[in-house]
Amino acid sequence: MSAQAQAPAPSASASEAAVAQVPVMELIGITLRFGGVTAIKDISFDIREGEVRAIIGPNGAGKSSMLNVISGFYHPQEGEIRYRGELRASMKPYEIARLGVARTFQNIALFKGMSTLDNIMTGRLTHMRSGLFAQAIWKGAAEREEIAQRERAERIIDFLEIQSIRKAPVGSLSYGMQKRVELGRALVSEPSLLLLDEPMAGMNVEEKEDMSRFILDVNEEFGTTIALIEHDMGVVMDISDRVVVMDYGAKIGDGTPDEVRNDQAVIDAYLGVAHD
Amino acid sequence: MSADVYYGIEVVLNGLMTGVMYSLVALGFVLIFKASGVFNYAQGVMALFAAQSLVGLQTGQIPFSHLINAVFGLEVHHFGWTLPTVVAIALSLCLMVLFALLVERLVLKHLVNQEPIILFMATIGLAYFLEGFGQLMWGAEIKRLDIGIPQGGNLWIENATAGLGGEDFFGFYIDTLDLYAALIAILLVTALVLFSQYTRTGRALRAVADDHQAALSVGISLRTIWVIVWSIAGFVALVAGAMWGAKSGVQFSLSLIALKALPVLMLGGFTSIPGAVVGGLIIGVGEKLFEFLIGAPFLGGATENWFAYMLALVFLVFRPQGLFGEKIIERV
Amino acid sequence: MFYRDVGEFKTSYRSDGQTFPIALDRHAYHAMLGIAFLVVPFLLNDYWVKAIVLPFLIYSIAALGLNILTGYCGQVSLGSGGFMAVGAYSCYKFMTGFDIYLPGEAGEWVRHALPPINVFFSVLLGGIMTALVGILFGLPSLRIKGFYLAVATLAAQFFLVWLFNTWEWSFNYSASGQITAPERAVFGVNVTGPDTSAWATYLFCLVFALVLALVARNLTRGHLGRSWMAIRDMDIAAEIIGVNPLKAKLTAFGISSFYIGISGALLFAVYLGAAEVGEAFGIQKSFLVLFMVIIGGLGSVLGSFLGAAFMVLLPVALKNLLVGQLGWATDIAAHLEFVIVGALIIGFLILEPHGLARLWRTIKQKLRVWPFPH
Amino acid sequence: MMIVPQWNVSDRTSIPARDDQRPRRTPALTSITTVPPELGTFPRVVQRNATRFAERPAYREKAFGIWQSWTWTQAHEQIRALAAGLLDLGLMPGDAVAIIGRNRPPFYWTVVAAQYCGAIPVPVYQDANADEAAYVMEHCGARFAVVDDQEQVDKLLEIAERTPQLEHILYLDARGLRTYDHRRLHELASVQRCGRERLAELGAELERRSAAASGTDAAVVLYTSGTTGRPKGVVLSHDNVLVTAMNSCAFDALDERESILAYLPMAWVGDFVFSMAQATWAGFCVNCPENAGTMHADLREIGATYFFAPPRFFEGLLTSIRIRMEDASAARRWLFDGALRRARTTGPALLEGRPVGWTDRLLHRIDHALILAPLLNATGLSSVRVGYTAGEAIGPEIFDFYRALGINLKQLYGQTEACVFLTQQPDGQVHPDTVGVPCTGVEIRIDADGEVHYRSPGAFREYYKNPEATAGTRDSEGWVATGDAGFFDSGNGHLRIIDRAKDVGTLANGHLFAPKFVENKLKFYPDILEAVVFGRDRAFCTAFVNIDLSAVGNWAERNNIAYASYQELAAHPKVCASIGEHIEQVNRSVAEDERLFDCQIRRFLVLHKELDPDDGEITRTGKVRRRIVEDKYGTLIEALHDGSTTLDVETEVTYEDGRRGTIRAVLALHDVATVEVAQVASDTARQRSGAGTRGEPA
Repeated sequence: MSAQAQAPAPSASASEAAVAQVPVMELIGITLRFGGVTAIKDISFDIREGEVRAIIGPNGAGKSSMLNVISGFYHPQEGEIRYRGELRASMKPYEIARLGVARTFQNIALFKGMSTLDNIMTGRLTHMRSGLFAQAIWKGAAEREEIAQRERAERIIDFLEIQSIRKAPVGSLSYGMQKRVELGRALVSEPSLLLLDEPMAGMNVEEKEDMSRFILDVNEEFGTTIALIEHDMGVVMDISDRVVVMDYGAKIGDGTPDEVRNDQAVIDAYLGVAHD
Repeated sequence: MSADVYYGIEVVLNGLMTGVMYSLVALGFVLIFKASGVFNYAQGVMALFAAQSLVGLQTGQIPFSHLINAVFGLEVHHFGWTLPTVVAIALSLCLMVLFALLVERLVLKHLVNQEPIILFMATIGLAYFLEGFGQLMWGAEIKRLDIGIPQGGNLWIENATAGLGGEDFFGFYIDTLDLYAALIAILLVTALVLFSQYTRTGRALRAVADDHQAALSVGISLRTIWVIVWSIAGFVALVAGAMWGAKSGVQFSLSLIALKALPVLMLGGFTSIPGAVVGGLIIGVGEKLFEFLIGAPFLGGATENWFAYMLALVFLVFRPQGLFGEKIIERV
Repeated sequence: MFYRDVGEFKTSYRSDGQTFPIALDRHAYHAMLGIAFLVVPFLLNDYWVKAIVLPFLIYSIAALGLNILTGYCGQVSLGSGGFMAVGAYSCYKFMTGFDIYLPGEAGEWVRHALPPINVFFSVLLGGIMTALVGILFGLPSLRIKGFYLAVATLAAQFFLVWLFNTWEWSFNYSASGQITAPERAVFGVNVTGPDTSAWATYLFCLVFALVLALVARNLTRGHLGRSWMAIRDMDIAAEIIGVNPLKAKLTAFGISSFYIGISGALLFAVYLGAAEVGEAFGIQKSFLVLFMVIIGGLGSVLGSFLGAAFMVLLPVALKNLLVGQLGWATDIAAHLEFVIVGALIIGFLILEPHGLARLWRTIKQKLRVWPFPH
Repeated sequence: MMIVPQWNVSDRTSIPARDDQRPRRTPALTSITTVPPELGTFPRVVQRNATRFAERPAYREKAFGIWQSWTWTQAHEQIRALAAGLLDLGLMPGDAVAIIGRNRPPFYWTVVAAQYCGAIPVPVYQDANADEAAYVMEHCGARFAVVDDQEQVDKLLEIAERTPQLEHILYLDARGLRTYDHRRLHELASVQRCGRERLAELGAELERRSAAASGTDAAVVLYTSGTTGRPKGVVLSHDNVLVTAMNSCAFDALDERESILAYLPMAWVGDFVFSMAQATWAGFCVNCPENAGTMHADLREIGATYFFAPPRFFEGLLTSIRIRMEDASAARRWLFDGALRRARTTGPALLEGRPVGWTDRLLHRIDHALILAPLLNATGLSSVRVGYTAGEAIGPEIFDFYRALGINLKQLYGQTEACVFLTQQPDGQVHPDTVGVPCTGVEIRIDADGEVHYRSPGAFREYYKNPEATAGTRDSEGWVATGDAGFFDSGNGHLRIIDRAKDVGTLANGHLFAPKFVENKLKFYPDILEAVVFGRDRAFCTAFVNIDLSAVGNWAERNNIAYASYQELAAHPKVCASIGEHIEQVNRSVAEDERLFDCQIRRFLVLHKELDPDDGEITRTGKVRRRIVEDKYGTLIEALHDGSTTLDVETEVTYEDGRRGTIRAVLALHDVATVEVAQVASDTARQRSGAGTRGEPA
């Protein structure tokens, strides 16, 4: 199934990327330090409208830090970030979320106390408007809004094929399912830029296949721009349009999967490292 | 220099004395928190209970006499003998260790890897229990505790310092008991610090704080460690209780010194032993000074009740990890 | 066992999202409402109201409040007693009326006497005042987390108690330092003061409890509630998906305090009649309410009521047993009560850390799958 | 997913009849063979519903977490819009429209929409592999295909070169199809949209076509996946289907208040008749589950009042109930077992309105409140008013269990060619071993060799593009051969199906021999997976037995019997002994049968290997290939009959990875006690001829 699903998609979104060269986000000369350690050394690249952009590299290459910079959770000491053309001031994470940047986390960060549905509904929080009193009364505005948002959430639940666990507490779900729910939570906010932090970490082969199918479908169905980090090189190469390769906090390669695959620096640095 | 300054100094000195006591109680918290992640609200009541037991044993009270009388309609109260202080102290210490054992067996063991808040609630329950239990065992009335330390202003200091601030300064008034208390507290604090720094068990205790595996690798089971820390906490409670009790009688209010120790913890950080010490001194001095300079003259007094907390609160807002806690880097 | 829910299907999100999706529960709920309003008032006598019903209702409100803050938003507070005091004292001031100063034409302060306000609105205003104070003391929660915050809230507790001890204006300079509820009526029926009828005070509190419970349910099911829970479960993730922590936490503190304030006001005005801040709103109250929430069940509206019921009934039951039946001295009974309450709490936390609400849910589940064991 | 009963391979058993001599109710033979012309076709019936049941629910589908619903008026509008859309795409009268997908309202609409345009809907099994699908698509020559999602679209594109006549593919779920070439692909919703827009000008054409349509036109073509050869397309006319619907609805008093869960494949005649024909005729609501996984939950939510499921479903459900009760407390179990024990007698009695003592009534009340009703509630069957099972033998204790719970579970017998309904059990006359009395308007004849023939208004028009097959099945007088052997029970006059006709024969002594009849009895024992009985033209019957590894292995563990392989376990004396006991019991019950008493098994052996589709011994659907087994194990059969006690065998096997190998084994042959029946072959003969042709219209 997933094989069939994948077949047409990458070429398609690649072509989209080709036509739409507009960068959603540009990172220019980013440098990030923790105290003495430099996690990221002067890295620049861009993420274009409608593409699947992968950042790969062995563990400890600074991928996660990079993603945290993009999502505005870390503030780099040097360099600038341009979002849709204009310079992005250092904002609070929730403000950035409101700009349409959503993300998932490497070690799942679901809200354990809530059901799948509620978790996904939290993804709609940025779209909720009804005021305190409206909610206190519930009937009327608040309920209408709730229902409207529920419809969106249900579309995503259907899209990710998690109907059967709709009302289940997320704590009770399998790892793969939790990852899927988390993707749903990010997706439902209708992000213009979706960041995936090792979406396939710790998954078995089928789960990986499903996940990559979903990533491609998301990219294709909603035209969502996706930036993902992953150290499993194989999967990434199949699903991404362009790849940035990092090693020891520095960028050592950037281009289409094929270009990267044949880039000597990458082969030495990355493939040299036993990829776990 | 005017007398007021000297009175100020006197206040500071007294503040330091109380501060040391605070540190002592705070240490009890820190040890338990470090070793078992439990925030032991019962610490204060433990002090009360310890003091009660001390008095009771000293004066040869019959435990649960009220209850017995109520149930069997008897009229028994005393064995009719008294124990030397040292023996009484030793016995009460045993009592506290026994208590520690029971707590581990009956409570903590069943609550491993519960959320902290639950454990905290459990200790509040423990506090309730122990308070009622203590009063059942030894009676609720206020008792005098005499452990042979002279009480009242220390004349020697008073005379020695008289007139420093001109003729209307009569010298520092410092309670001898406080002096002794301070000395003992200092000794104890140093002892504890040394213990946790240089003994194998002490290191184990600190290891547990970081991670349990490490502790086990030192070769001490978690449960033993818990018993140990609770025993130590019991010991600290005993000393604190004895001092406080000797000073102002053994009564319910004694259990409130726990509440005094809390701001100390916030200030010093829940896991830092030096933090507890320094924090105690700061709070001790701070609240006394505040009362002396602002509280009494302008705010109608009795500001000690809350000043410590406000101080800690304001402090934390600017330094959430406390005095000695290390900076928290949030990760995702 | 009693559930027959085959054929109960939902064709709209409205019906799917209702509070009691199962018809049987819905009917049970309505039946209870009917009884509470139409039957109970006629059965009540003074003892029941004073000993059980009023404290139950009033503490339920407090528990609801604390549950919103601690159970739903995950911010532990030990300041409930202090906040109840704020509710009580401001309610008292509004009931008795006081002077306010407004700038006059020439910019000088002109004194206006604010007349006493109807007790119902005084209670509400008491809640609102408390909400403001709560928000004020909630500010540190943005920087301080976990136990540090819990302890920090003690600052509120002690400071407020001290404040109402020393600030004579707050208790109208009464010699005893007490505040005493004057006689006030709603629709011509006395609800405060010396001569009130059981049913009146009961209904008065019931209305508050019920409405506030509904509001709590609505707030916690909506997006505000979700942002609270998100903060509770994982604050960093919550912020990254777009929850504004400032807003979430402060609303939680505000609303929670509003509830607690109201319960404080009712406790003083309707239940106690007269109060001295030290013993009426001391730290023991804070713990009492916290117990109710924990034992009732964190993050559950129903739990707040169950917890309140438990903590109210337990002492009464013990007292009846020890003093009433065994005829012991009250002080011994009191001590024993401490022992038992303490032990029970510990036992509870060991056996069902998620409280009575969870217990209830489990039982319900068992009934639903009956005759199967699970 | 559930295995679908194969009508034309109905392995019926007959279990000794309860000898109740109650006067048997001859079915009401109001010989209505046509429906009023104004209701002569599906579109017209739907039209009627749109006005008559206007606001009543017609279709529901669990989607996006709630039951999306359509009233008859809305459904009709949807259908017309779709019809117009299809018209707009150039759908011609007589065209075939393939429908591939799980049960969803739009597919049911497609059926009617196609008929509106005079085209013929052809539902295809959605889990058919590319090759099977290709054959059907080729054979019916569909120009249009309406499918579920990308998966099906891909399947069709895969076989595109084999189906050149396929012009348009309509899909419901656009997921993943954005980038496909859309010259031939259309989203169903958008087709409907443009249908709505153009309804003004196309309306007239629609009316013309639906007016032109007559009852004798083909309403649907259903392909029966035969075990032998290629599937045949059964053409059912509007008359066939609607008359059957009319009669069967009348029979069980089904009206617009029923609701049914549509979860069996649309390509299977049962779903077409229950969810399409009966639902449309009676105007009741068809509910489609969210997906295969949630079927049971959805069944509970909807609380179907009219329910069909093959025996496997009820077996599975009962097993799961037993398993769930496993770890119940003793007290609970005591309650449970007690209640069920009492219910076994009281429940059916109450169902059939037989007199029940007041104490039993009272007890039953209590049981019902405490156990039965909650249990029903848990199974989701509590609102079932009429329940049917068919297609295979159902274990009597299973059947009784549900009757005991108070579910009006009945059996029917039918086949695709007859629009299902041939015989069915009237309320109050239910026996686990019969398939009931002829349905209204159906004539049943049992010919000399015991094969069941029928004549019915529901009898199919023809096999699509296959006249010789049609001629082969239906004679000049219109009698259709079912291929099943059976007879009318002399006790209650109900039809009893005993086996496939071609498998029924006689023993050497001329007594009737029906292997499946015995095999089914054997297979009701959990530790017998498969049994093959031999005896045609032989002195006595013998059997091969396959043990059920899971069941027996389980038993072995509990009795700590160590075993290394299936072969070793199968050879274990204890195992053989217990199998022997089962066979004895079966013999006893066989002996009680008035005509098959001599099918008792004298000797048996437990096979050293499982019958395996890879070795061609059974079909993929798990049906024994008797001939192949007989050839392959000829020596064993001989040994069984010549009385030798052990036998050294070497068998060739094919492993899953295709490798071939041989296994050697020494098999023990066992004797079994049989019951002697003092009866002569002649009376069986008499009864057989006496069976005659019951249920003919007077």
